[in-house]
Amino acid sequence: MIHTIDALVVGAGGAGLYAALELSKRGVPVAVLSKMYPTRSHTGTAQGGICAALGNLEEDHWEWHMFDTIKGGDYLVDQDAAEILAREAITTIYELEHMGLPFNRTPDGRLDQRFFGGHTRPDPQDPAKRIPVHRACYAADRTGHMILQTLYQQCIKHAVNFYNEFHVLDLIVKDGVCAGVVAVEVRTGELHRFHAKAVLFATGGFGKIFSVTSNAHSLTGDGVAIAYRRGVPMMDMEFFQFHPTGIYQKGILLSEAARSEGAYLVNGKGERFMERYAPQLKELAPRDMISRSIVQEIRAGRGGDGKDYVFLDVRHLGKAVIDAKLPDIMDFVRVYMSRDPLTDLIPIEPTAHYAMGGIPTDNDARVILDSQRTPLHGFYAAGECACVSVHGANRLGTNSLVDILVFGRRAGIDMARYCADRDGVGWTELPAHPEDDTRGAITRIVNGQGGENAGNIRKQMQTEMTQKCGVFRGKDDLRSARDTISELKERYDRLSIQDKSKGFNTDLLEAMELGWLLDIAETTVLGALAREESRGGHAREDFPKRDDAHWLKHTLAYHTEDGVVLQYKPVTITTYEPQERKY
Amino acid sequence: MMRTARQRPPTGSFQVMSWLFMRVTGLLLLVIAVFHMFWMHFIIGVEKIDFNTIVSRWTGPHGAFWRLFDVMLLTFAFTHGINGATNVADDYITSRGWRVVTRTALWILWFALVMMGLWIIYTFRPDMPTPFK
Amino acid sequence: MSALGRFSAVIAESVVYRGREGQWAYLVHRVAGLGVLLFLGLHIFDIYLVGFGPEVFNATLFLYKGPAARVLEVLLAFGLLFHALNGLRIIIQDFVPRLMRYHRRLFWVQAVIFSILFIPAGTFMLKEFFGIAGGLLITLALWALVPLAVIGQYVAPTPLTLNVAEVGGER
Amino acid sequence: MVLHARHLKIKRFNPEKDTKPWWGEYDVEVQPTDRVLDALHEVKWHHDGSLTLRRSCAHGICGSDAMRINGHNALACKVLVKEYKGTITIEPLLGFKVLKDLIVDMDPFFAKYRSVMPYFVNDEAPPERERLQLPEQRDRFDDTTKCILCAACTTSCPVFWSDTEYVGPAAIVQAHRFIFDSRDQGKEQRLEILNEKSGVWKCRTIFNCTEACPRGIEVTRAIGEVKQELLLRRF
Repeated sequence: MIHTIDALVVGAGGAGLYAALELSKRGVPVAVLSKMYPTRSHTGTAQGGICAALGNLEEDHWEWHMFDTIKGGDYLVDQDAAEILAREAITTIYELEHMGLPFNRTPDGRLDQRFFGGHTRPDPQDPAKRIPVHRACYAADRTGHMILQTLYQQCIKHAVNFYNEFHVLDLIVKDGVCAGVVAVEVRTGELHRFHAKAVLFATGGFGKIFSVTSNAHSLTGDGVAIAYRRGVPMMDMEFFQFHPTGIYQKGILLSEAARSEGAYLVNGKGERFMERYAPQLKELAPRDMISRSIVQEIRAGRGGDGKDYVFLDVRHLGKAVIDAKLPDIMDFVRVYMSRDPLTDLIPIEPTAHYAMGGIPTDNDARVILDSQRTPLHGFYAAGECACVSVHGANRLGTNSLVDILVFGRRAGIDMARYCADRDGVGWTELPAHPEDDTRGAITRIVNGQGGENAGNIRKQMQTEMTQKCGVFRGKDDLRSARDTISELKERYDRLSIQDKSKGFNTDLLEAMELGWLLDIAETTVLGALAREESRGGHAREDFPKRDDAHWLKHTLAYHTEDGVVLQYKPVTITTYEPQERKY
Repeated sequence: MMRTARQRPPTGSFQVMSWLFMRVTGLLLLVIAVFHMFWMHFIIGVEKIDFNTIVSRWTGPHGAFWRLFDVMLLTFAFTHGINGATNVADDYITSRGWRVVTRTALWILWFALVMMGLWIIYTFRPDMPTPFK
Repeated sequence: MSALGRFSAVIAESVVYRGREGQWAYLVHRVAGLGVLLFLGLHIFDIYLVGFGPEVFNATLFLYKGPAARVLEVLLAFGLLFHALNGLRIIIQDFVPRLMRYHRRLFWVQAVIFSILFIPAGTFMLKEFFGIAGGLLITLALWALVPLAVIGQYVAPTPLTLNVAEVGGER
Repeated sequence: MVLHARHLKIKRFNPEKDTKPWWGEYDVEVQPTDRVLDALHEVKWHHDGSLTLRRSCAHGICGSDAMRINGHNALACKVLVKEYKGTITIEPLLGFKVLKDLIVDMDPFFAKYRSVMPYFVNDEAPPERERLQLPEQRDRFDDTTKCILCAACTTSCPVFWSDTEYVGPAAIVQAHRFIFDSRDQGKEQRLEILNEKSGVWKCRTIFNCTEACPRGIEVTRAIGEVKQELLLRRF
């Protein structure tokens, strides 16, 4: 079936829905394609809050937010983008409130704000020192849920067109211009061709390359890998964030909001070990530092109960605070660990959480192809699948929500402008048979006779990535991971699946997702192997220092016939010169 | 297939009144019906009930009270019951036509039986003429 | 699909779905209500017959005499009492919604009050024909119908049917 | 890591092949602390790839994997295997058409959701900063903001099984969230929709919805509060 719509949004999380809303408000015909129902999107699982320098509780300025973002990202952040992020966070929060989002309130009815890791202000007593600032607006510990619901509600109000359970499998590019996508209607197995002027990928992250992850099963990097196979590089893939407080072995996230409200991290000896690693911010240091500290404690034999975890301690917060501000995550502890957070310590370990890297874009979410910022006309990316880069080498807590909203919104606005501009040029013609590649790939998998099982390949990839490309990385481990991934890719070509039916063939779709994950795992490992320094989320044991002389640059990984080719792109520095990163 | 809010015709307040009616009569019946059951089964006893029981109930010294009591019992209980039955029928019957048919049938039944009941309560005399005499 | 087929499929779903106290209270409330209504119709009709004189009326009363009629009468008492108490519980919650947090506890309070009233009452009504022990036994058997149905739901194998929406084909 | 053998009995139905449903029986090795969803994945990934279900976040927030587990509605990712003794029986939700195995047609569910104006309405020009709302005003509707639209409540409701017109608990919960929001102005319209025959008066206070809600929302109470609001509005 062929559909013709001016603007296409792929993915119905925060970024996609905000863009769709902006497009719809501007009268541009827009359709949102989601491989699930929109309310299932992973934005909904964000817990802690969303930062904006509103200064509702104490003095705060967007410049401070910008600085924290840059420092938190270990100076790999493009500073012009960080400025946009910090400035527009404020207007975005007010806009969300005006859309009805039920933020928590101060006693006098304004938006309440809480602490969050790495978000600071100068100490009034000693301006050289930085102390935590109340910057994160929140709705209990379901901020993301409320954002997703609110945006979806507004999209209903503004009559946005949704194609639910349409899984996008390919991007249509003709003569350097993006012309649409190919998607399968999951319910029938039928392939659909969507012809469009502008396409936005807001397809989310790819935490499923790891075994212990906070990410949803659906986070398989579809958009990133599809674009990659069509010639768009993957940027900064070696920077993956490990969140310090995942439920032991399950990876389910216990939000930083717990520590914002005063929870401690303690090791097997009962010590608040973060006092040693980040004397000023302690538990509110950025996530990469805390994750490394946890691994170091465990390696030094100070894990909880002599095992490979440490504890989150919320007992002293009391029932009132927990019920009012952290109800969901404490429910997780009760359901998944059968422990009572009011009386028991909670075993936690770092969990793969967020991809700083992704599809390279400029500040209006337009996809760019190289260090000269050559655009792929009509193609946009926003959200976790994109890399602007506002997070650099490590994202600060809450900045993911700021990122999806600020840049999702900008994407929508610029797409509307682009669609209007194209009115003079006319629609890009589609290639003769745009579905052929996809149909071929599907046929290969459905008819595959090699006997390899996707479940086994996936499991092995995930274990390998968690063990060898995790919080700390070393040359030998990364080389071994590289070899394993290439062996898995060979085995992937000999895949067989059991489900041969057309409708709801999730066996087939999971196999396709696995193919994308393998591409992503490969570029992640190769990027990590090449980058011989430690910066933010990328910690090399053999190169423990940051090396600005050689490595203050972004990685671009290209898909070529000869395999992955790495190139580099300079970092934009406007205001803050790189300094040593201490908290 | 999908209707938006504005296209829907307003259906007025019948639903809320019906709901409230069930609650109010329910509370009244809680007293009247349970008392009636208690009186007839425990104080009098079913085996002892016959024509004379009715005669002494409706024409005895408290006849006026009992007739009023029985009118209330009859109307509240049967209306509560038939209204409940239409609710039940609506739950299981999805076709609009059949809904109208059942509803109409139930309310005709209601009218017939309530009229029969009221007629006998108001007009009863021990020596009233009957077709069989 | 016929209304009757649909009806029986829905009843089957209600019995297959393992709801808790509220679902059973609702089912019994509904069945009891319809049962009492049925009796009420009959009762209005038989009282109407007093207008036909003592012979006709007294002849009709055979319906309510004897041991079998007495057991049915206890069933009527069951229905009326349960419908009344359950209705009261629902009305209380309707007008004070915050009590709904304790809905299960309220149900059990209701169940205890019901049992305290129903078991002696049933025994009393039956003792004329069955004696105290027999009356108590029959009353307890009637009382146990619902708990037995609940246990049966957990013991019986899960039936293999598609749901109503599937067979109804309307949604 | 201690693995335990568990027996799963899953209702299977693929309309492309089957004329009626059948029981798929599987023995899987899982940890007792695994979720039921993990056991289902074990089947799908290592026993029978054709088993079809929806799932995403796997910790009870996205609302994809509501199904009937041992006879009552739950999220497969929010119940642990060890909570069940013996065979675990898994069936699709009641009340919606089964499309394949554990997948039911959710379109009618979202259509009902959309019919209650589930969005914020306030046509006044917004202030430059936030609209004010006191914490106690926000608390008034806090409970119903938790809803994840998983349909566990609606598909546990006996009235909904039988009457296709009833909007169902989930839609009322969503309306409640706005009706009691002090900033919202669409209250009257929403109440008007819920005052119809297909609205709140269909609720028979059965509490299956409250029992089924994986988010612990007091669903029946929310419906009761809407009823009360309609009643108060009348008098």
